[in-house]
Amino acid sequence: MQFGSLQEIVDGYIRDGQSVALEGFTHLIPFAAGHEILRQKKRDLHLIRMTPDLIYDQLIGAGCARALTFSWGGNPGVGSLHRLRDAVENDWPQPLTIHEHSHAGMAAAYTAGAARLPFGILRGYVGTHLSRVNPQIREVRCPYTNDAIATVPAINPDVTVLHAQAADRQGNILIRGIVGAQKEAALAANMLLVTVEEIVDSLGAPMNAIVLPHWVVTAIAEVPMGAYPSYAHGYYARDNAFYLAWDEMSRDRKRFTEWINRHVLCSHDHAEFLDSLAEAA
Amino acid sequence: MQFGSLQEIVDGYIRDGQSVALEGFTHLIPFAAGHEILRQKKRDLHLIRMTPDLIYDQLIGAGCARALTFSWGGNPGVGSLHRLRDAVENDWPQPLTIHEHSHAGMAAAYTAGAARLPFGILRGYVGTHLSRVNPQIREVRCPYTNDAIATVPAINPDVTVLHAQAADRQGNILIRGIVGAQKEAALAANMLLVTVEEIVDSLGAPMNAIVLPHWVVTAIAEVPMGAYPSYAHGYYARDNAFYLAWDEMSRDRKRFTEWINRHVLCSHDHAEFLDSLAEAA
Amino acid sequence: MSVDSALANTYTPAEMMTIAAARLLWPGCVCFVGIGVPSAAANLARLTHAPDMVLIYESGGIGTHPSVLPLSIGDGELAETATAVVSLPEIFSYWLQAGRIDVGFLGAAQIDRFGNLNTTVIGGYGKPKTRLPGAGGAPEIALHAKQIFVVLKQSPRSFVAKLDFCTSAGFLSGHGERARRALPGAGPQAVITDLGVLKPAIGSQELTLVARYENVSVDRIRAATGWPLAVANTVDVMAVPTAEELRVLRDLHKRTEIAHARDASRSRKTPALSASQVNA
Amino acid sequence: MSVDSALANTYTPAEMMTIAAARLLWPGCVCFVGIGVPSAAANLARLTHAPDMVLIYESGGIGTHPSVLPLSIGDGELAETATAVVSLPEIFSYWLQAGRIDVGFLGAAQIDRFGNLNTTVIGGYGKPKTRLPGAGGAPEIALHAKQIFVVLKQSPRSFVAKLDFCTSAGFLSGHGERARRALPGAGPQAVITDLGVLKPAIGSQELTLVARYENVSVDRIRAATGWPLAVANTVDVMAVPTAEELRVLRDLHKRTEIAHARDASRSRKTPALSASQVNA
Repeated sequence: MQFGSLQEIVDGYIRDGQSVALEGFTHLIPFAAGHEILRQKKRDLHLIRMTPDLIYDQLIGAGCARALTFSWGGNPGVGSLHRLRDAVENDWPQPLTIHEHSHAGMAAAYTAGAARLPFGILRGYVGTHLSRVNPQIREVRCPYTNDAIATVPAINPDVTVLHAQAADRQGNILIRGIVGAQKEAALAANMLLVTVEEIVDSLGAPMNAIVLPHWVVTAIAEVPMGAYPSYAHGYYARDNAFYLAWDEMSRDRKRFTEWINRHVLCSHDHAEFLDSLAEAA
Repeated sequence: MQFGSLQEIVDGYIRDGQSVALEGFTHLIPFAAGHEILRQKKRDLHLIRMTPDLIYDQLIGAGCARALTFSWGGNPGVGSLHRLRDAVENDWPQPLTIHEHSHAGMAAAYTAGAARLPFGILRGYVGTHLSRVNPQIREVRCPYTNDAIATVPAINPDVTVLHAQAADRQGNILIRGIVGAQKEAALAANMLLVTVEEIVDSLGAPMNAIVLPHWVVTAIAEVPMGAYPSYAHGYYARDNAFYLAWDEMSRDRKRFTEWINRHVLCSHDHAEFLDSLAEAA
Repeated sequence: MSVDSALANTYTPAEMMTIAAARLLWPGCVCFVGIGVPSAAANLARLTHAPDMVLIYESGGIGTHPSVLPLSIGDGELAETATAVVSLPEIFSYWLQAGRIDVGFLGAAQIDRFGNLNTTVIGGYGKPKTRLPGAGGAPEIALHAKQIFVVLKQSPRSFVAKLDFCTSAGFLSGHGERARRALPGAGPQAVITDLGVLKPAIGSQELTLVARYENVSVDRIRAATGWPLAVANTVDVMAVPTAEELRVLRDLHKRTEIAHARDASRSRKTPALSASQVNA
Repeated sequence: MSVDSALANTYTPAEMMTIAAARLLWPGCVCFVGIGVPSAAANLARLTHAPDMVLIYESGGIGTHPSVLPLSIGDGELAETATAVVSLPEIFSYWLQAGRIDVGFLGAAQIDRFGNLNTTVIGGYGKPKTRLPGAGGAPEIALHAKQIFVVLKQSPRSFVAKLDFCTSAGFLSGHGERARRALPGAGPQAVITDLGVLKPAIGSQELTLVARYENVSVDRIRAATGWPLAVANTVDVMAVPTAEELRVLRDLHKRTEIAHARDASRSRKTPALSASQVNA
């Protein structure tokens, strides 16, 4: 486990062509880390996430991704992701291969990944067309009842990136609030990068809290507001207006590209990104 | 969900012949509930638990059980369970059918039970004789890698009995500390009975605490010290001396039977049981 | 005319749809809720006739009591007011798949006459005309919830003879196929639109118009349906919203707007502040 | 003779066994610990040369720092001093099966020459002479931990030519069978007894005596083994316990006795008290 700047840890551990999961279920979405990946112009990534939202829309629109494994690709509470749509519908800026699941299927795949089983099982996908378009959705027979049970292959990302509330000085990570499949995605990965709101002397975690011990963490960067415009429970609220504005902003390729240039690429880091938004407001 | 006395809820929900899991992994073992089952002379129970300890030794020695599903049957930190041994080795007081697993296998079986899957999968049992003596341990082939993966049938007890720290007045249950497979055993069961140290106005549970909501609970009884001689984190410590003394006490059939008569059967409830132990001390 | 009845006469089709959905919920029912109309309907029911309903959001909140509607499925309000907050894998395995959900709410871009739903693509999958967000929790909600209520606006574009893609199973091809294939839940037992309510016919499971809203004709509903709509022998006219229903629903929406506006202004001010000072 | 060397000359075989096991652990290693000698050895290592070791107990404590030894695998001390306390299903799936354990400690009633272990029965399974507690976590610890250290007293009754029952796989029939069958971990890399240390031979994986303790002859060790014991060309004599090792180990045991006696007296007094007043 090492501490570093976000720039250092993205540069040090994320390579072109890798499978990368920036997990987060509405809460604690690692926006700052996604922007740093975008700034460092990583290419040919296989992005993985149950709910690719705005940060994946940005990475896809900026040409960082060759593939996407997901189960719901929208702007939560708002509507479509226009850059994701443009990639799938029109191959812009480049073709995007999609591997599509349901939430239950992806949860089973991450769980299998964390447990290092080669597959997960669920009663799922019955009567749907998803298994027609995703050949990875298969089935086994129950050795006791002979029931057909759906299977999904384990997901084991090369790198998982999380945002969390806090790390202590040893590098133990505390996550609280809505946790989605973050723990499973973290433990399924070969490398785990974490941005945190703050590094503290003691996590003060309740006994059965969700803590990732330092020895499963690859690297940590302190990035205050690192989930903005998503939120960090106990630190700041979700900027719902940003999500609404994105719907408008992202419809047009030119406006999208200008926004990325102005706010992400021309910012040196997340603090400058936040400043540039404040100036524009 | 109903509140009742321990006597009422054991009488109301536990029937001869049922499969019953009194779960607890060293911590929060439902001793009081086990004693009430013993007092009510339930018979032909199929007892289920990863770590049958003293309370199962007592139930088996008193003739309540026809079968036992388990993965480690000892007196933790001390040695053997002499009543369990006597039942297996000598059919005393009656034959006991055993269904034997490893902890990992039983954890997978409870997890499948809680998820209402017909079986659980694990990389386990490889190279051991357990699958020779437990025909329920089988295997499936991974549909992706063709690896052989062990399977266990789901465990779904008729009744699971837990002891927990607290319930609120709605019947929501808080468990904290070492939790073993209690949550899985609770959610795998058809009925869930819970004894608690106290009923409180508010659980004051941290956000990601282990809380079983009232609508999955069948019945609750307030039984202070209900885990004694096991412990309840935040309430009282484990009485290790009792566990040591049990090793001696339980070796002899006559001494065992006298102890059960004097302390359990002649006590009207758990408070009287505790008093009778205090008098004997 | 009293103030209350004046209020009741001004309701919108969207309000009527929400209220019609809320009326189908009952005290104590365990409801798996999505964002939008389902969330509004479930909370309206909880704040009126079914105060002890259990709301479960797929983001992990079990027994949530939000005072405002979440804008996203993972709003902090849902965690703060929940009996328990669990992981997403747990929600889908120990709670949904385990058969603990009485009612699952689903929306869709397309529905067919047997209640099968499409939220994946319009056009072909490989090169779609419109790529929609996709499945999310819907396939397994449709499979495991004891029953499903579908909420969507009725039009020939959404009520189609043939789905472009089947994301979630309703009654499949009807005539008992769902039961024959042993899907655990009973499937869509009501489709609540902005015009009326459809229910599956006994035997065929074909969606059949059983109720219309005030001032909406059966012909108008037929015209908004992309197949020859089955109509029950008697079509009820659903009671208009009560003053209390409208008041509670509008209060809920108003509280929601105020809260989200406040959060947004607070959130955008915070970059300059120390993070731990805010909202801790 | 100094006080320290006098101390070192008074050690018991059990102390030597614990210390020999502790010496095999290294800074930072992640160790899956059971009750008894393994727990004492792991904590001794943590309190001496390997302060940043990670101790995991199957009851759910990850990164525990107990100040006294647990009497049971689920003592409260393990939860109170852990980095995280997780469920037992999680310990076995996300942590052990996932290959995150460097060293798993196991004891046994019987061991054979290839390090296979029996903790299930002496005699036949159906009608055993002695029913032992059973498998517990051992089969999967033996399978998944990157390596296994076995700790048990050496006698012809425990070191047997043929196990009555195989509870946990060592090298199976040796000669590469474990590798051919692709068991994930490397199996038993050391067997630490009260007489010396055995390690698997390259090629055959037969357990081979590589070290003996001071004042214990190779012949005595042969006599304590129920098969013709393989002996390395050179058998080291393990260094006697250092004064620090003995001091730390004895302090640990003394603290443990005091704590458990205190807990017991407190626990037996509590029935008369209100539960929530105690230890809250």
